[in-house]
Amino acid sequence: MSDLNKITLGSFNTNYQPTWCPGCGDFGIWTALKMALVDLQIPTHQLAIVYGIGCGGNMASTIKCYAFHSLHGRTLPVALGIKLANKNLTVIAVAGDGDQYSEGTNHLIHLARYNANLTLIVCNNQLFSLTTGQTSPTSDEGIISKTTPKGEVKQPLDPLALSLISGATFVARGAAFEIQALKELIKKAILHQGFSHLDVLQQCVTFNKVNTIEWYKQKIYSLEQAGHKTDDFKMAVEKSREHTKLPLGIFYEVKQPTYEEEISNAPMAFDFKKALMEFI
Amino acid sequence: MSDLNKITLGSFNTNYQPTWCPGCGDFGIWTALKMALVDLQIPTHQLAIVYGIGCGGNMASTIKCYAFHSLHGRTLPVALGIKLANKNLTVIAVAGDGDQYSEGTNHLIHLARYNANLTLIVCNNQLFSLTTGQTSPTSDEGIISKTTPKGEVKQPLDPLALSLISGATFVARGAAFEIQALKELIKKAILHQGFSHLDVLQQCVTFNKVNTIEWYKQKIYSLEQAGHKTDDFKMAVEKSREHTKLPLGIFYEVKQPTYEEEISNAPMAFDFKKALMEFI
Amino acid sequence: MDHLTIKIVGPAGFGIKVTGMMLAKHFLRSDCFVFAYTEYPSLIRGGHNTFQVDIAKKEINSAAEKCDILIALNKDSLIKELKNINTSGLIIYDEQIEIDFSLPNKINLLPSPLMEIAKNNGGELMKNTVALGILLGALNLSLENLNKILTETFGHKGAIAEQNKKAVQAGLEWIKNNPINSKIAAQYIMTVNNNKSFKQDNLFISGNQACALGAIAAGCQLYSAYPMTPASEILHYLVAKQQASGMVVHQPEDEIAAVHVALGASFTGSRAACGTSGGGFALMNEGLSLAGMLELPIVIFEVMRPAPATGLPTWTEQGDLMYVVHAGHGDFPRLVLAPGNPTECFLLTQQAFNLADKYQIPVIVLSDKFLGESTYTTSKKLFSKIEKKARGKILIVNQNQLAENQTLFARYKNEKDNVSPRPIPGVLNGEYIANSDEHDEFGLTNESTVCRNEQMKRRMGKTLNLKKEIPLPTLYGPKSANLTLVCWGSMLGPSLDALNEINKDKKQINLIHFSYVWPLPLGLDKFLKQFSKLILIENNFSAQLGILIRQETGTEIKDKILKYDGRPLWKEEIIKTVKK
Amino acid sequence: MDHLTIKIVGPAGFGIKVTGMMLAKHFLRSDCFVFAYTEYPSLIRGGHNTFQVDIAKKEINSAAEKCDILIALNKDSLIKELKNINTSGLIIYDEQIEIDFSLPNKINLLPSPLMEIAKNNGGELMKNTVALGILLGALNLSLENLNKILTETFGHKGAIAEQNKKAVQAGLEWIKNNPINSKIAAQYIMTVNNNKSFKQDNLFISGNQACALGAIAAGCQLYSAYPMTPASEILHYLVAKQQASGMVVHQPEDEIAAVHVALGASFTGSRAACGTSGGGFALMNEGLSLAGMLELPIVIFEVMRPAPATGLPTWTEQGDLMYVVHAGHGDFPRLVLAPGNPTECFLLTQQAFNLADKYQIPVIVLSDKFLGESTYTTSKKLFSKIEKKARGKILIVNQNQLAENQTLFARYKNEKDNVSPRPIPGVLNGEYIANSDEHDEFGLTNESTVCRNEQMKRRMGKTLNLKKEIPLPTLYGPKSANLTLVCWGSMLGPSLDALNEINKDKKQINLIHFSYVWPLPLGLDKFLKQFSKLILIENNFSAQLGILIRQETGTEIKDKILKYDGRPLWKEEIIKTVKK
Ligand SMILES: Cc1ncc(C[n+]2csc(CCOP(=O)(O)OP(=O)(O)O)c2C)c(N)n1
Ligand SMILES: Cc1ncc(C[n+]2csc(CCOP(=O)(O)OP(=O)(O)O)c2C)c(N)n1
Ligand code: SF4
Ligand code: SF4
Ligand SMILES: [Mg+2]
Ligand SMILES: [Mg+2]
Repeated sequence: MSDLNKITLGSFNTNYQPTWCPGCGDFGIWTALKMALVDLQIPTHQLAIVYGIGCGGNMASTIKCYAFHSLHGRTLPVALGIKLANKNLTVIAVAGDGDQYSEGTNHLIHLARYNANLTLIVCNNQLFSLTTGQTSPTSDEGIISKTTPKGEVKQPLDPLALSLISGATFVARGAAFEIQALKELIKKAILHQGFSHLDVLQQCVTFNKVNTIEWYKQKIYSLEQAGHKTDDFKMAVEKSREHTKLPLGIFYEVKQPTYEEEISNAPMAFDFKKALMEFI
Repeated sequence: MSDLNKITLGSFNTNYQPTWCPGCGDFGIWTALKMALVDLQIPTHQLAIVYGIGCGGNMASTIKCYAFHSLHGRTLPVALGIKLANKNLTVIAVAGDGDQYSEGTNHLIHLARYNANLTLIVCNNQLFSLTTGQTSPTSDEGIISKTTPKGEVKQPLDPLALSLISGATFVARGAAFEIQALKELIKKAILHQGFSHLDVLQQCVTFNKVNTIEWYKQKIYSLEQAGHKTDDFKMAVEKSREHTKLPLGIFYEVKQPTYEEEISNAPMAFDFKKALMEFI
Repeated sequence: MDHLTIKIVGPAGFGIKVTGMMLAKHFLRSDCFVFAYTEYPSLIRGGHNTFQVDIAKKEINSAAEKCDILIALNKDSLIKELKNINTSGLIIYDEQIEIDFSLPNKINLLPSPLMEIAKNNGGELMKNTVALGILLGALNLSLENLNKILTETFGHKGAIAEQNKKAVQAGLEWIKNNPINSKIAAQYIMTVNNNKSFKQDNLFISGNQACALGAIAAGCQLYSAYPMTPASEILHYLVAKQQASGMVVHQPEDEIAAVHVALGASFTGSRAACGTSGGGFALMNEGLSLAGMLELPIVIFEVMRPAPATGLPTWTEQGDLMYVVHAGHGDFPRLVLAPGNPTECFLLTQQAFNLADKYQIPVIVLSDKFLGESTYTTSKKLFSKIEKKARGKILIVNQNQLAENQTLFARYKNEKDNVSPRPIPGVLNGEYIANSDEHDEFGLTNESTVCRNEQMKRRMGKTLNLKKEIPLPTLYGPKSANLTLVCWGSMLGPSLDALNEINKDKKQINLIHFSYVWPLPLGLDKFLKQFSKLILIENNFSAQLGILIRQETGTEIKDKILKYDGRPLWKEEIIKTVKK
Repeated sequence: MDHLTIKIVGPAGFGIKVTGMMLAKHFLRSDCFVFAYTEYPSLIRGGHNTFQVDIAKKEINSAAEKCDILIALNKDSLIKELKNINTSGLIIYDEQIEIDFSLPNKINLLPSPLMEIAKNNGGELMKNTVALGILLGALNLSLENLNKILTETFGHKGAIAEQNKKAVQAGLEWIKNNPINSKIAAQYIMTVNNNKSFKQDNLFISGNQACALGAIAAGCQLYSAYPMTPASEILHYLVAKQQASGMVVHQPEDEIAAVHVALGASFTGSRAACGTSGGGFALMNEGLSLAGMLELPIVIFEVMRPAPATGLPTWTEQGDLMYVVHAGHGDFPRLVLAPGNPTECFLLTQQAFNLADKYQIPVIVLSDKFLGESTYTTSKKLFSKIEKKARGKILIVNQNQLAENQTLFARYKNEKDNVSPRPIPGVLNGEYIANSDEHDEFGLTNESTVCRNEQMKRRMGKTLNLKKEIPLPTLYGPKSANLTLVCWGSMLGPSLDALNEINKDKKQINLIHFSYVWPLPLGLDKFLKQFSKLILIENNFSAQLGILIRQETGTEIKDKILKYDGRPLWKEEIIKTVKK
């Protein structure tokens, strides 16, 4: 394959089949992501995707690119390191809700604040699934799980509100079962110059018997259709805290200088002689 | 001393002198905290204070109580463990901004969400001081420090906004140089049933030559006098993101069930015989 | 037959584990000894999953390398397992699977209409239950007893229990009506107690469950853990029992929080523990060092899996021994216990809490996936041995006035046995500082030479006392032998089974098992010198116990049987090597 | 005199360090060898701070236990230091301090109007500068040269430089006008080069600075570190030079992020490093294990301080050796280097990057507060030795079409030397998965026995190659001797000075220094057997190198000089013990 060839869905093929349960929302996210990469014609060798550990993270073996299957919770610092070292790469992080909103919340807050140009996609099934079903910070109150036989008592987090407050410059929500719309969101997130956080409602057909596709479908609506303005920060925060209904689309978008632009220095020949004179 | 004796400032004496620089804001916080404990007549043996590592954390040796000088960033999980194990204790965490808003952000977010009945006081001098002056997540953009010789490029965090969004049920800001007002805030924070987060503007006379008392004094105003309603969540968020002026006082307060009430079980005699039958 | 191995294999999500557990329980209630071992990949549906039940008339401590009867739920799984069937073993599989691949010579085949019967009895997912019925018929097992187990298992889902019963019944009838097939199967029949009543002397329990029960028995008041395979079952069990036990069970935001929450609870005088696997333990290291400095008792369950990094998250290895022994910055004392079976899990967990309290140190209970998730048959009597809770020098009553000029309690004062009295919050005149900075006897920050030396000597002095207190490794088999197996933790099972097998006719070998792996006991050198030829058995790459033994005694054990592919050592592998 | 020790002591915030550094530089520029050692508590103002300058005519590698001249800025500090002054030493102090405590017999006192002169020359904070002037006069040192240093030091704050010059001048005049005092001081005069020009052959540099320079020399492209004493200076230096070096320097939210940012950068083919002390290293352990699994080169600076927990954050210890050697879950190869002085810091840091690249492993550079924050006189020539950057099997040019049926590059394929080619993002046809799960040669998740064994053997096989490549420990002194000191890392300095002192008249002892501490080199056993009597010198409680040596060779070194109070071993302590 030469650089000039057209990039198709097949370009991302690794010969490794996804291992998700039939009907899992991760299939939708996987498909939408690859479609977005095709639409944007991003060459596989210019693409770095960093995955967390969880069902969503198991996507790692299934998309051809420079893939980095990191540790539970650690997608974002790895992604940042990649971007800081090579600005030319398209850098995407794919994490689970346990990954990003429990183990890795610290990184989410601070990456949002640094505003490096990378995209975070969270497969949010409101549960730890790969570990066979415990509640996560996005589990609704009352949810019964292996660790909450009497129902969850902790308040859930609003992850998009969190990253908004922390300074994220692109904040959006998609759904794993709305593949076309999700693809468009992913494209916009990738094209956004700065930190983009895309939370994706994802059905877990095996462990999450409450937040099913049907349940979600009753709650979702399009922000765009509801006339939401993506430059209205306050409204974005308000929308990101909605629970009775679940808005989809872009909550907020703003242009800010990226961290890698601000922090990096032109490579220079270090003058050792001069430097050593300080020590004499 | 018997339990009935009146608790005075002297009750908290440890014979160990604070080691802060003359003029450091930590003196003010220290004094206000002890005054609050006196006002509330909290006996030293019913009091557990957990300290982080930093100049603020060095308060650990100077207030008589059951003190726990923990690790950098880890005050909150320790405090939670104490509260979950013994509900009767008054539990306070004293941390620095580096402590709580950098190393320990993850715990802040989640403790706010759990809503255990404890009080977090952050000595926020907008700098890592004990390590001789590097920027922290609350350093303003442009600040020159040992790690930012060209000026900080990262956006600062709004810590109170963060904890509001994360579900904190009491959120306030005081100033180290307004000791009486700070004392009152600390009292209210302690009396609040649930997670209370009190951020304290603290001058660091040695390393922070920008955010001085004078600088702060030009910016602060009282929320109460400005007519702020502490049950208005949206307004609280807005106020917590103000930068041109710095509001002091209670931003938000709401009553919610505490985590330790919801999670703890009455101690019972475990029926081993019955339990073992499951394995036969 | 006096040992029968039945293995059920197929994709995840087909109820292989439930079926296997019911089969195992059925044999348990037929007064057999049963061992259940399961393999599964790190995914929720599909892949190749196995559940193996070993049944014997006497004590059995591990899984056999190969099975006698294979129940294969699909073709992929069947092919993968061909190499794991004994000569003249039996395969029960769906008749629709085409055997277009070569089979071992003497294999017996029992193609059966699993899918067909299943479809008529609740759907494809019933295939395994149908197979269970066939097995029941083939092996002459009691239907009545199995039905009872079905009711217990699915009790809360009444209709499901009934459906399962029907599927079993259908499978059973099919084989009864197929005398030829019955005859093939007949050679695998094991005479068992088919009565309704049975001895009830034994439990069928996993290492994780036994650790959890041990924590309850020890009066652990707080358990904080972030889910992580293969340690999660401890958390699940404790959560499920929290109302009965009164334990506070907390799922925190990460493992860093997990260990610090436990330390906070320990500070108040509560018994506290946390649990994880290698990666999570890595995140607890700084807290472990803190426990060392503050002298706070704490128990950490580390249930190992193959590493580095995420590794093989659902497989087994003993690869973290050197790590847990040296984890955390700086020198501080700790105890590492490595139980060899569920009974030891139960007893040593209690011991862990007692010694943590006695020495005011962190104690690590080092288990692994093989021990944690395998189910063993073990004497019930041993589980009624609730150890006395010895809380050590904890002070729970108000103290008299402090000495003159003292404003704090001398929590870290020098004591002959190096352990200082520890008041807990609420105790009058017990106030002190649990200080992560080096401190004087009151806990006040102190950087002087005198103070540092005194505190270090006292803290580190505990190790010698520990070395004196903890027992020498356990000797199994004859006192003297030509060859001595040396193992630790979960490798007790296969080693013991190998020993029993090899010594069946002639007492040839014996076995040393370490369940106290750190510190190593005083006198170990002399103890080891008794044995003429040692051979190390470890489930890791670098023979980590061997390194520890050499570091402490100078003795190098050159012969080693090591395995690090995520599978436990099989007794057969040990036997083969030993016999060479 | 051919060795002079001057110590300035007082509360923090009085510019003790700046004054001391100027004094030291002055001697350096007088063609002396200078060693500067500082002690300070973990607080910003007050407390007891010391800055000691040792001056000699020949090589000097450590600080003396006691000083000849003490400059005490307040009474507390004076009293604390009485035990640290040589017989017939001199104390320069403020005349207002009342000597109402007993003094050692032969001590000389030089009460001087420090405060008074300071007040007239810019205020109390000038006391130390006044003392510097007095010293200058007493020791007949060049004022002109000092003024030059003052200008360089305070250059950017012009007025301050002038004020300091005036204070020095005033101090100098005072002593010149006090012939009696001059006479007392005369015995401490050391003849030095007082000319304006000097040799410029030597640098006056700390271990931390040398590590930072080493990283720049190695072409490190990204450094990510969370501040932590005593490692912060590496960060500060690299940040200060970032524009000149082009290095990306990032201060992340915590140490977990620090190591993962570096790993991300390494993945792209950049040379990357992070730095911390023990507690922060604890938080990097999971990432370290990840580096092991992904075979990503990375360099971690671990600058030790006394632990456990927060410990003595501004003091020194070699207590993390066993920890860094075993840190991280599971078995994976690593290299640990422990430079003995700034020259080694500079050279071994470059070596660290080269070997990390060559073997695709994590490399830890293990330093400590004594080495990191002490300033050594060292040959400038050695710092022009920029090693060739050997990037190992990194692939930076586009690859040909992949083999048939392959969709990914075989990044983890078996190779004779166990190191596989590593394409970096941007390279066409180099796509692969850096997979924390066990994987096949393409990085695809694979849990099979074959694959696990192959990958483990390859990864772990690197250790043997490393053991072959790394050098035996360095021998100092005569080839054979009655007694051999054995030390590692920063203990080179005091050991070498002890050796030089003891061997002054007669060659009695020699010294083995380990700067490659893990893995230990092949042939070590034989090497050690050459020496008849070994004595371990370690700055920790449990003789950690001794444990490693025993674990690897079986040899137990029974004689030990250990110290763990936060202070380095002094050569005098070694000499005393050896002479016994
Ligand atoms: C440090 C660490 N802690 C815990 C685990 C175990 N673990 C693996 S996946 C997972 C949770 C997965 O939840 P989520 O991120 O929501 O992904 P999902 O499986 O739901 O897609 C956990 C806790 C781990 N691998 N590493
Ligand atoms: C794990 C860990 N990382 C780093 C440090 C070093 N450290 C000590 S105090 C401190 C920062 C202090 O800043 P802050 O919390 O704001 O407290 P301040 O000194 O400003 O009051 C740091 C980074 C540490 N002790 N532990
Ligand atoms: S368990 Fe849930 S999240 Fe995981 S693969 Fe199955 S459906 Fe998807
Ligand atoms: S350095 Fe700053 S924060 Fe620390 S004690 Fe001094 S004034 Fe206070
Ligand atoms: Mg999830
Ligand atoms: Mg601060």
